[in-house]
Amino acid sequence: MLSTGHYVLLSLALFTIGVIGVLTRRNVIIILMSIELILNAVNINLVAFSRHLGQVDGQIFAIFVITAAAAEAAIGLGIIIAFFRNRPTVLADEMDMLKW
Amino acid sequence: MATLENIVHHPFFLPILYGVVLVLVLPLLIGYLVLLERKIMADMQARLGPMRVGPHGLLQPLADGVKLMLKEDITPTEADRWIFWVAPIVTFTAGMTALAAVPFGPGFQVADLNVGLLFVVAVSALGIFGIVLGGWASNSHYSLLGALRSAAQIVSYEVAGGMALVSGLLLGGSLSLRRLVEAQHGEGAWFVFLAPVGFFIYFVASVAETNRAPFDLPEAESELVAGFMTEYSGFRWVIFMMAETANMIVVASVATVLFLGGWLRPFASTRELDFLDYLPPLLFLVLAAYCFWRTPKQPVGIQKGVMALFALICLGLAGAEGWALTLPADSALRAAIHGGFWFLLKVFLYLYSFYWIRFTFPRYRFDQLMRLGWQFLIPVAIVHVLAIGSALLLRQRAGWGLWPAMGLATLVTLLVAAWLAGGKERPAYLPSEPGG
Amino acid sequence: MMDLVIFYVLAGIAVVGAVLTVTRRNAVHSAVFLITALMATAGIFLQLRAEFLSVVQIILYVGGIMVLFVFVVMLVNLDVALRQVQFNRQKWVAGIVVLGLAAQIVFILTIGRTQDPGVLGVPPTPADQLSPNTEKIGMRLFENYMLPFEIASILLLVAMIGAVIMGKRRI
Amino acid sequence: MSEAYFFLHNVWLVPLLPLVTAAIMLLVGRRLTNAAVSLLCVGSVFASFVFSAGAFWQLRGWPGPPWPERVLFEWVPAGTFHTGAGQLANFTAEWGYLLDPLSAVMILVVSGVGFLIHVYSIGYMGHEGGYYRFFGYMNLFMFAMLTLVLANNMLLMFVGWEGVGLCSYLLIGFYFLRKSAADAGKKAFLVNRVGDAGFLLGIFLTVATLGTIRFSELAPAVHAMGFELGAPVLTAIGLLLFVGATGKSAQIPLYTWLPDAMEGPTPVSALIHAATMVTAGVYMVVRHNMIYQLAPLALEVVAIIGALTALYAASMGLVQTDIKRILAYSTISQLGYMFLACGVAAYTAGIFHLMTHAFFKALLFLAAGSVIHALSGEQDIRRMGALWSKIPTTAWTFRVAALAIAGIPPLAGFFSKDEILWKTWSREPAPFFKLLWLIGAVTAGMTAFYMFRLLFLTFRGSSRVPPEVERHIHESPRSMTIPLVALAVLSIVGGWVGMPAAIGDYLGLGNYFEHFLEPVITHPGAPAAAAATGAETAPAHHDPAEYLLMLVSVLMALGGIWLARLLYLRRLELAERLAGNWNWLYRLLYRKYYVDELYDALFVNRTKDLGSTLAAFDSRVIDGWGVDGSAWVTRLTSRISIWWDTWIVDGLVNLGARIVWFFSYPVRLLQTGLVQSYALLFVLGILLILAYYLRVMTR
Repeated sequence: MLSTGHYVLLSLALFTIGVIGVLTRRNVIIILMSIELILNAVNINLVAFSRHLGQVDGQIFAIFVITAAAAEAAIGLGIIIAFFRNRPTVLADEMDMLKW
Repeated sequence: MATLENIVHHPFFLPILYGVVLVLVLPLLIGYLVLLERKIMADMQARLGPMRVGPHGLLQPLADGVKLMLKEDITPTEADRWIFWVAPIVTFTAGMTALAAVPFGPGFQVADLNVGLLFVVAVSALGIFGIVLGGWASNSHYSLLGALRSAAQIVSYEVAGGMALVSGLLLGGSLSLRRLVEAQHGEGAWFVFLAPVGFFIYFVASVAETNRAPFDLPEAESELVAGFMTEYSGFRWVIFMMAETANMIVVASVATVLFLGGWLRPFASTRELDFLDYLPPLLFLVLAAYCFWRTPKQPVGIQKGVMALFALICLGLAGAEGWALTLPADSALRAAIHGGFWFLLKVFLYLYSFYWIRFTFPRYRFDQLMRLGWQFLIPVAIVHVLAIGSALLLRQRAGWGLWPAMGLATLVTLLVAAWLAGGKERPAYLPSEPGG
Repeated sequence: MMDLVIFYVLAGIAVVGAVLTVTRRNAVHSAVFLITALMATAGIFLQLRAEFLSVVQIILYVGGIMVLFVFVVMLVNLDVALRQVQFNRQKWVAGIVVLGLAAQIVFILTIGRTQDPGVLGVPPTPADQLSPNTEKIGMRLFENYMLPFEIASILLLVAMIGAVIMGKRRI
Repeated sequence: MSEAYFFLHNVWLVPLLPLVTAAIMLLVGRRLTNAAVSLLCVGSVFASFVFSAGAFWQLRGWPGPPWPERVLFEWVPAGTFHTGAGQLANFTAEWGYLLDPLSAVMILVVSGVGFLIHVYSIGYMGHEGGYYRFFGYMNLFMFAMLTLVLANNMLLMFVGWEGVGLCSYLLIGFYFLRKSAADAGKKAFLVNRVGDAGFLLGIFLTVATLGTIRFSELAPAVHAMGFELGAPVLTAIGLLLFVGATGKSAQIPLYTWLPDAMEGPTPVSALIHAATMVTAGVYMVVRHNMIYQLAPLALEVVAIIGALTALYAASMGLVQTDIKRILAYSTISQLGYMFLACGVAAYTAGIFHLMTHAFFKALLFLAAGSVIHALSGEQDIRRMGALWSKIPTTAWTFRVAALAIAGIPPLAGFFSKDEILWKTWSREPAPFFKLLWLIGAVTAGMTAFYMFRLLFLTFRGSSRVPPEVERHIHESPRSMTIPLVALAVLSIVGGWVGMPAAIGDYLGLGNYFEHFLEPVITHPGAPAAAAATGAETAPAHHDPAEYLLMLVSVLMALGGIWLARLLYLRRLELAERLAGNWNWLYRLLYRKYYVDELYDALFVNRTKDLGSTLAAFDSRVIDGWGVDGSAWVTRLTSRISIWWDTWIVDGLVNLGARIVWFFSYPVRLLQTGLVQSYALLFVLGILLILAYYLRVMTR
């Protein structure tokens, strides 16, 4: 029989990969994707524990997380488009106009 | 023998069987749908259409299939190879998968998910990726434009279509397709009569979602050679076409299940009209007779044979339907056979209306398309959902009858729609982003 | 047994998809692999008896968000972006730090686990306690989580308006 | 009010109607056709004439003072204050209309003559541009004039006073594209200002002294305060008011604007500068008679000024050559007559002459206008002549008017003028007033002379009209001739209502006019009133001197006519020689005694000099030293402060900045501005916190 630990470890793995992506990639869009990945890992965790505890609250939180993810994606991509119109680059470390 | 028993009664047996049947039958079905489309087009344009291959071109699908199989499969240079390769498969798989949850008859269903409707919607939504990725991967401007258009269009109209589905859901009170059909049986009325506006909206939205005329912007011949399929040829192109037709079947099935009473025969809940059950076998008998009558008139011997073969097939179908009649009224098999007939009949009628408007309406401009979707259909759909919800409340709390409540809801929605449509022409709306 | 196989298959697909998402050079490929990973996750939800959630995952993530992603990738598609260096200078440091973090968490989950060992064990509750899934979620959502639900809707509205504003030619 | 007094009750409509049409004209008139404009404006004036007639008729049935007074609303509720005499008074000026016999006569004259002149204007202005504008101004003038004469207090009267001044300005400058017209308008306006200032001061003094400005309360107030005869305050008020009168009625020294005012269209000259507005001064003096009664000095001033103006203006009229200017000078001198009448406390005679003068002078102007119309714009009588048969109606009416103004019985002018002369003669102290009478009599002769000079030069003799003009001389249209005839009739019979008792008694008429106005000018309980008013001085059995005077003045007139006939009809060369021999006199008269030049030299140019001096002061001192100097100073100081800012303040700031920069540089290396490095940092933080947590937990 399948233990909750499996799912937790899976979500941990996805989370780690996502964080690495966020920290190391230069392409903003891929960074956003990695963030989705992280949120997804969190969802796995939530659902796993909702199954573990036999309550749907976890799934409801997952739904909220997905909502937040949708909003975040829309806004983030909108920002990217707007930015791309002004400076044709998608590299995060070139978006440093606020520094000096 | 016992093993056979085990196999037959294994819970996975029927689903797998249905799946195999679907996978085998669907291509044939699609081929003949294409033939049907060409014939209808020819009829509407006062032509004959394909007549060469087989009697009345009855073997045309097979011929086309063979030809396309043998054609060279070109991959453009600079194309993104494996995405180019995987895109059509994605689309086709999505269409097929969606069919898995469709109940062609009571129990005649691969999987009865309790979220079936959502499942169908979700999976058919996957079809976009095939189109977008294919268009992008083929590294051609026509393809990319077609892909973007198609994606924008489908995403936009999914909202309206989803809302329309919700209006049906509220009436059925379940997400499981089978229960929806049973609900219509229980109500004694198909939901198309209870929520005609919802049905209409879903119809328009489904036309747009399957990139059919008059919304066939993504593959508008006169604008982008063939849209996202420009660079495709040979077998991949076949897969794309099949995927498109499969999607049509999916939306038609959803509409049939949700609004047209699924596998139910007309007036299923009135015992007095049971003689309608004799309709299927009679129909097939008539067809068989016609074929037999046409057989000697065929010029070539082979064609005579083919005609006779079709006659026999029809006869066999008639026999099957008739044999189903002999079974006890509550047996699952009989229900499955009859239900399948009615279901497929309704699907065919729905698709026929697709062809009909395709050959009658001129193509929309893209901004007109977007305006229709966002500024008319979606608001009307939302209002309709609210109206139906309130109507159901009236029914529960205030004890209204079903029909007056629904009539009121429809009336309100129509009024709002008239108001929306009556508004003066807004300036041309050109989306800078999908759904923007 | 069956469950294990399914789980490992799905988990494998998810992890591999995730890794490829993070490592691909071409954003479109990453998107495709991300979609794969998300589909696998949906499958895992299904296995966890969260049908509704898995379908929602497919509709929203795959059908909505990822389409948006692919779109933007195509709009912002830069060939130069393919030839540039894909990882920034801090990649090794970041990798080590994150792996360290992961190691810590693993440590907490396994060795460091002190009280209530059952947390990561086999779920004590029967699976069908969650079904009918959709109804349960709906009831719970609209009875206990009404306010968060409304707030989420406001959030979506704001996000939509924001996206529209961003998308305008001149802000 | 009961139905019996309908018109009295609605007397306020009399001014209102023209105002309404004026508003319509000036707001939307541009869009109306000429026909609509004529209909509206003339119709409204006619309606107000009907109302005036009705009011007049019903007033005859009125029991007598207090006279009907209609207060529309409280206009200036100024509250209470202490008068000069020290008692508390409550000053309020309401927008109210008082209808006593005096104002009744006035509105009748104004609206009647005004109506005729409006009708005339339809034909005269028919071909002019700005038709609606003209009629709008005319109706506005009617409103102002009627308000003036109907006002029940001095302030409202002043409103009308200013209103007519404004309209006169607008109408004199009607052809505002012609510089002379615009200048004339300005001149009239400015000269009137002087008089108005006097009037205003008079009002102030009245308020400060009597504490009220309601005409119905003036007399009681005066008598209640028991001023004795010749009280200085009253004299001052009288003189101030008279200054206003001289301004409006073109008396010495403020008469110069009137001749120039002839730049306006002829109907304007007829209505405003002959019949109505210029007589406002007379009306005003009569209106305030209760004050003059107690200020004999003021009265004498009025009389002297009037007599001198009469003679003076007549002498100038002798030699002018512009037909309208001659009439203007005659107007001035006739106004002089009226003031002379007021000066000898023969107010009724003054008003009587005002009325008759309105008739025949309006007729003269209109006829002159008709002549000008016929000669397509020619105004110089030296290029006229022998128009007698060509424009008969005009000629006949003109002759009637000339006879009337010359004072030939039984025309209107005779009675009124003779009344004045007789009142002057019979006024005490004798020698002084006898002298005034002599002036008046001579003026009568001169009047007859220049009127008939004008008549002969224009209509008789040989034609001096340029041939191209000669060809299309034509009688004026009906709309112009009908008013001429009507006014001619009036100037014949108009005088009969006021026949002096000396004649009237025998004809059984009596001096109806005087009796009608009696209650306005006699005030019960007024000290010395009985002695003052000339009415009582006329003995019951008529003094034979009166008849003698009549004979004398008639003979004077006839002599004037004979002289004019001799000089300008029989022996023109005699006139030439006369002008040659008496060249200096001729020139002096012709150049109007150089008074315009004098005023220019005295006031106008001085004012201009003052202006230029101020301008120079402005540009040199204020701009030059003040503004530019301060600017220069500012520049200097700003230079300094720039240096200070650059080197000291900014220097310090930069120094601080440098220091901060120096110390913050290493920290700045941490601030990469890259999101990901920050993210890495907080992941690192999580790592450390977890590590600490683990140490604690696993201990």
